[in-house]
Amino acid sequence: MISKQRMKIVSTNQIAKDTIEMVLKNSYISENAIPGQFIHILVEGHTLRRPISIADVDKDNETVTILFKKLGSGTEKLSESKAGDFLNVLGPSGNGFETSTEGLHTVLLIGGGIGVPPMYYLGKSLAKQNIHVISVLGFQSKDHVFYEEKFQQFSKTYVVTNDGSYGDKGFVTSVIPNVGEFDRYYSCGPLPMLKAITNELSEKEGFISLEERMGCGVGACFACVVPTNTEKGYKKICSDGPVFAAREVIL
Amino acid sequence: MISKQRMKIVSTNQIAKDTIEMVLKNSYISENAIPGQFIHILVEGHTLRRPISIADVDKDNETVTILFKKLGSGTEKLSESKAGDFLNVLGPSGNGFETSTEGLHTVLLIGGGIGVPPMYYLGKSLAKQNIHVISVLGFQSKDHVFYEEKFQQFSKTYVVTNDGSYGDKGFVTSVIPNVGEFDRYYSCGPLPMLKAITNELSEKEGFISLEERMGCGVGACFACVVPTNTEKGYKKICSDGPVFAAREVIL
Amino acid sequence: MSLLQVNLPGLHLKNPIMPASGCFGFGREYSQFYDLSKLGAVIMKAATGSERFGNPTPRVAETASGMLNAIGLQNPGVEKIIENEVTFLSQYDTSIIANVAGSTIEEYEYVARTFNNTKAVHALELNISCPNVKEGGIQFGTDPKMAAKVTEIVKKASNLPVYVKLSPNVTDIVAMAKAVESAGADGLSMINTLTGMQINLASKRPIIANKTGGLSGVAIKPIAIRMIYEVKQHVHIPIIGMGGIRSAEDVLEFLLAGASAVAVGTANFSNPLICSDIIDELPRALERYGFNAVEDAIGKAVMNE
Amino acid sequence: MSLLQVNLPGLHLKNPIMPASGCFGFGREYSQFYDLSKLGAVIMKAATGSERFGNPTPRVAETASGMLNAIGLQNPGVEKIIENEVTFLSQYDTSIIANVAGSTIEEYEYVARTFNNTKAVHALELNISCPNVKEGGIQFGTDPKMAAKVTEIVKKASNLPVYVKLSPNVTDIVAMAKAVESAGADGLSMINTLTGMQINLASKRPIIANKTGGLSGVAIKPIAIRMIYEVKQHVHIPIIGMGGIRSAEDVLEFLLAGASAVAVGTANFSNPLICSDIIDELPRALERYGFNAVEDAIGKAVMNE
Ligand SMILES: Cc1cc2nc3c(=O)[nH]c(=O)nc-3n(C[C@H](O)[C@H](O)[C@H](O)COP(=O)(O)OP(=O)(O)OC[C@H]3O[C@@H](n4cnc5c(N)ncnc54)[C@H](O)[C@@H]3O)c2cc1C
Ligand SMILES: Cc1cc2nc3c(=O)[nH]c(=O)nc-3n(C[C@H](O)[C@H](O)[C@H](O)COP(=O)(O)OP(=O)(O)OC[C@H]3O[C@@H](n4cnc5c(N)ncnc54)[C@H](O)[C@@H]3O)c2cc1C
Ligand SMILES: Cc1cc2nc3c(=O)[nH]c(=O)nc-3n(C[C@H](O)[C@H](O)[C@H](O)COP(=O)(O)O)c2cc1C
Ligand SMILES: Cc1cc2nc3c(=O)[nH]c(=O)nc-3n(C[C@H](O)[C@H](O)[C@H](O)COP(=O)(O)O)c2cc1C
Ligand code: FES
Ligand code: FES
Repeated sequence: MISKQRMKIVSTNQIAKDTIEMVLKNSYISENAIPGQFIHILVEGHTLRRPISIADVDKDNETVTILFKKLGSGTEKLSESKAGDFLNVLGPSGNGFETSTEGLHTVLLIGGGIGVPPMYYLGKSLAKQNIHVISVLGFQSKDHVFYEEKFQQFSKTYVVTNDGSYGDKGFVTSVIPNVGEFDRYYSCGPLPMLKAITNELSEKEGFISLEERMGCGVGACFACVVPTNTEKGYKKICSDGPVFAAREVIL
Repeated sequence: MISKQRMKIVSTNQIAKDTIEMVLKNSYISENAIPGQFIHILVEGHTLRRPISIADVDKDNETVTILFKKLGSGTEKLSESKAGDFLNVLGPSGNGFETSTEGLHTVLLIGGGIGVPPMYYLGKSLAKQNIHVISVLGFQSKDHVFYEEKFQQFSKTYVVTNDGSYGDKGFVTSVIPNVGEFDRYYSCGPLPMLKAITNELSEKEGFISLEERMGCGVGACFACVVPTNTEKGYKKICSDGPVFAAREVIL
Repeated sequence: MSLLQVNLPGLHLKNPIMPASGCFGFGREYSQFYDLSKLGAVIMKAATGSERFGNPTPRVAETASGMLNAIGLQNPGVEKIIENEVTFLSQYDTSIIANVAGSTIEEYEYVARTFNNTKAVHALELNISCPNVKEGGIQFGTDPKMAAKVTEIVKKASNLPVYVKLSPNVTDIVAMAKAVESAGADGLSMINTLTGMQINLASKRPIIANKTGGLSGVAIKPIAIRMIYEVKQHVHIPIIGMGGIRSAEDVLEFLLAGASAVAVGTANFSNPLICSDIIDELPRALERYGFNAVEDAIGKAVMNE
Repeated sequence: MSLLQVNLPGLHLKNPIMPASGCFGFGREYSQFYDLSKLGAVIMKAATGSERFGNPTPRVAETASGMLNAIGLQNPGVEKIIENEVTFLSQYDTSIIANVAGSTIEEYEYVARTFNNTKAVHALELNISCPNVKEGGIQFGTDPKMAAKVTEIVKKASNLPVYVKLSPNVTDIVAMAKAVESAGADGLSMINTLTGMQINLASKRPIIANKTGGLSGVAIKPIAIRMIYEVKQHVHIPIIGMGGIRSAEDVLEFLLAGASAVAVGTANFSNPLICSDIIDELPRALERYGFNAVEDAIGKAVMNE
């Protein structure tokens, strides 16, 4: 269940261009978080909380790792926090990835930019359950690449950059035809990427994680709806998502 | 001339109830400040700067000391700053105390509460010029008393508290008849105190420092006017003051 | 009488704190954080005659000390609200206020009547100030005559006390207040959001898909206080105040300005426990400023005139 | 043409940045901080027919992301302003805009005519939106007919281009803008402050002695942007935009919404160098968002409609 928590910053590091990795300590959230969920962070001086995916969990040390990009004033301010500071957080928030593994052999993870983080905790968890994992990670350029070796520890990992400054040049979709067979895909990244993927892989079972500007982050304000094929016609990204079956949402 | 400066916090200490003493390093302001002037401090998250009197200057070490009371959100936030942080400051601001000492033998300083700080730098400066200084300091209660010994170093010092928990019980005005002869008085404190003093000492030459809510703090916005007996009929506290001849202003 | 208690037409509130309409859904989500029985009342999200999907996204944007929203009255319709949401809320020991919206006078009437037929709702908040609702090009919320008309009709359609929620996007808030008072309103609720916009520099378009959105949050508090203070001098019906409240001291400011109770909107998003926290803090705040009870503070600044 | 240059009726601005009326006095104090020749223009503090002392203090209060002010048009009167202040400002290579205020139509007329007789002033900003100015109980700034009337008379009294400064405290800002456009205004200046109030909990009275004050600062920016965007779609005269600007990016947002130039008010109080800083930063901001020049950005968001 979602709860208001204080998380102590254990460490904070810039690991790629404008990209910060923060390790946060909190027993409740580390205990309860599942892959695909997010935490909703209050940044001083800001009215609305910032949703950031859970990129990794270490239950033994009771830590949660997040990775975020400095984009606007909120993430900029957040990046100025130091180890030892506390964050005011709601979490774990939202519904995570479908991780029932019955009949599952190989999965494909497709992460784009700041959509890569949630793929990490997911892939690591699936690999632990002996699922064969393939990862395709897309970044803007060499300077933006992060976590490649970490993904390699549990998966065959393809890296593409838009400008070709690292790995293959192009988009994640250009690599997918070459990765071989898989039973299910998971993806998180910018909307155009998700649109392309869900189109291309419309025959496959897939789960995607969506982004939208949020008000409450708990399902009360209807700021974050996405049209769906379901009876109600919509779902809320903050509470029904951010993860959806690729087939149920209308992008 | 007033200038926008960065001042480094050398130290910050709570020296009485809700009262912070901060030592700030900056060569321009320490070089140019005279007693009675103030600095105008920008506190993060606030639109208007906070005016705080200069309580002491150490030209050798290029430091300025301020003393302030935690009153509202701005001073509260300011009190959370730590040694090593920088303050965004305008200063030195306003016109200071008349310190021509010709024919002057004895002066009386009357400080009330958070009006005590500017009296300190003034008294110290006058004492250095071999003026005989008497100080009357009023505080709410024992917990609020500060700088007594510091004033004793250059002046005979009387302390009164409203509740009698330290020194004499009562208001500064109750002590003034007992301090003996003086040629001029200087005062800073709450308006009711200044009114009582200027009434009681209407025969004496006196200089008082006034407070008002400020917009610009540089004389441009007319937020801080005080009615005067002068031809124009008003003066601006931020630029013509905060110090005025007791006779010229209408309290 | 207890320190925090307030009595308003149809509402016997154990304290003057309620979540504002649209910022608390129908309470389900926030019931994870604290016991809703603690609240003076709950103002539900707007109800319309039938289901509405609302505006395209993005529906919210952040502004300095505030936010914009253009949800567009998304709701399952009055029947489903009664069936699912009022039933849910009825398990708590708190008053339920239904926010009534519509695009036509007939829709308002229908929603009001439908709520009237359920025993569980204690009062109606008549939302004439939703920026997206017009009839004949005129907004109900900005024309005193239209506001009076819809108030009258809703009053006739329902036995429940009606609190008319005023829009601040008007030249003369007092005229609006007087018009709905004459039309029979039992109380006022003010203020709704101010119409605003934010433009994304990269896309060169408004951030909110609907282009304009309603500005809420502490940024608008001075406007809310001014309007309540002005209105309090001219009307006799009680005011539920709102606009930027995020602390017990803010609540006191609204009471002093003339509000008899308050609603907390945007602050729920920063702190889901805000209403509960304020209820805990309010007795101390009253004491700090020398009040024996909430009732003592109401309109005090206006009386000091 | 240079990157930052903008041409408006009567004003050939080297850049679109000017300090807003009332927030910069007559420039003297800020000339300690930087060379005023750097500014596109200076909008002077309001001038009335004769000297005014203004309101009692306190005249300002801080609010979340903004402030309230009720200075009350304190100024030495139009003659002294011309004698002392216009003369002072004329030494700088910048345009001078005089803010014209008054309590009666005749006073407006007198002030406008008096400024017309000096060669040093380049344009008038007609301040019909000062909350303390009424005639016959009606504020010039909230009634389209009155606004048109005073605009017409000022236009007749002066050969200078007239920018009418609109109040945001109205139901229909477009109606106000159209009315003054029809009456001959050469441009608009918007927005002035929103009427607000803050109550001191200890004294239980409004903090501002005048009770209400004008809300300014970044808190009101979304309202300014919305109003400019709306007005831009309906009038053909240029708009000087203002309301909460404190960065070059804010300037871009105003340009996109439809402003041709901007004024910076409250931000001078936080940073006396703000106009200078923004002028330095503006070329980089334009480049970052793909504009070749200020003129390219004007009204872009409206055209994207
Ligand atoms: C479920 C979810 C998970 C996310 N996980 C991550 C992550 O792991 N790492 C990461 O770097 N980013 C992530 N994002 C995006 C992140 O929330 C935004 O980058 C961030 O909110 C921007 O804040 P800002 O203050 O820097 O930008 P501003 O532009 O100043 O923010 C203004 C407002 O818009 C909102 N906003 C702006 N961009 C986005 C966006 N893309 N999605 C949602 N709201 C936005 C902000 O939250 C804020 O309310 C996630 C978003 C969602 C919805
Ligand atoms: C020339 C001058 C010198 C001063 N010197 C000192 C000093 O040395 N030590 C000290 O503790 N205080 C001093 N003060 C008072 C100090 O400025 C206020 O206590 C402080 O601004 C309160 O800020 P806040 O955010 O805590 O209070 P808030 O009430 O949150 O402030 C809200 C607004 O009101 C203004 N304000 C509130 N009280 C006052 C006040 N008494 N005078 C002026 N503005 C006020 C604030 O600056 C701010 O703009 C001085 C004031 C002036 C005018
Ligand atoms: C996301 C959101 C949705 C809202 N929905 C409604 C609504 O459905 N009906 C209504 O009367 N007011 C609605 N409001 C207005 C609030 O109830 C309240 O009047 C306003 O936000 C000011 O209070 P605040 O500053 O505390 O949020 C909404 C406000 C927000 C922020
Ligand atoms: C202290 C102060 C004084 C002002 N005086 C005037 C004035 O004399 N004439 C006028 O037209 N506007 C006056 N204004 C309004 C500003 O010019 C401007 O329109 C408004 O403050 C919005 O801009 P901002 O948010 O950048 O301050 C004043 C504003 C402030 C804060
Ligand atoms: S953000 Fe409020 S419902 Fe999702
Ligand atoms: S504060 Fe602006 S003139 Fe004094």
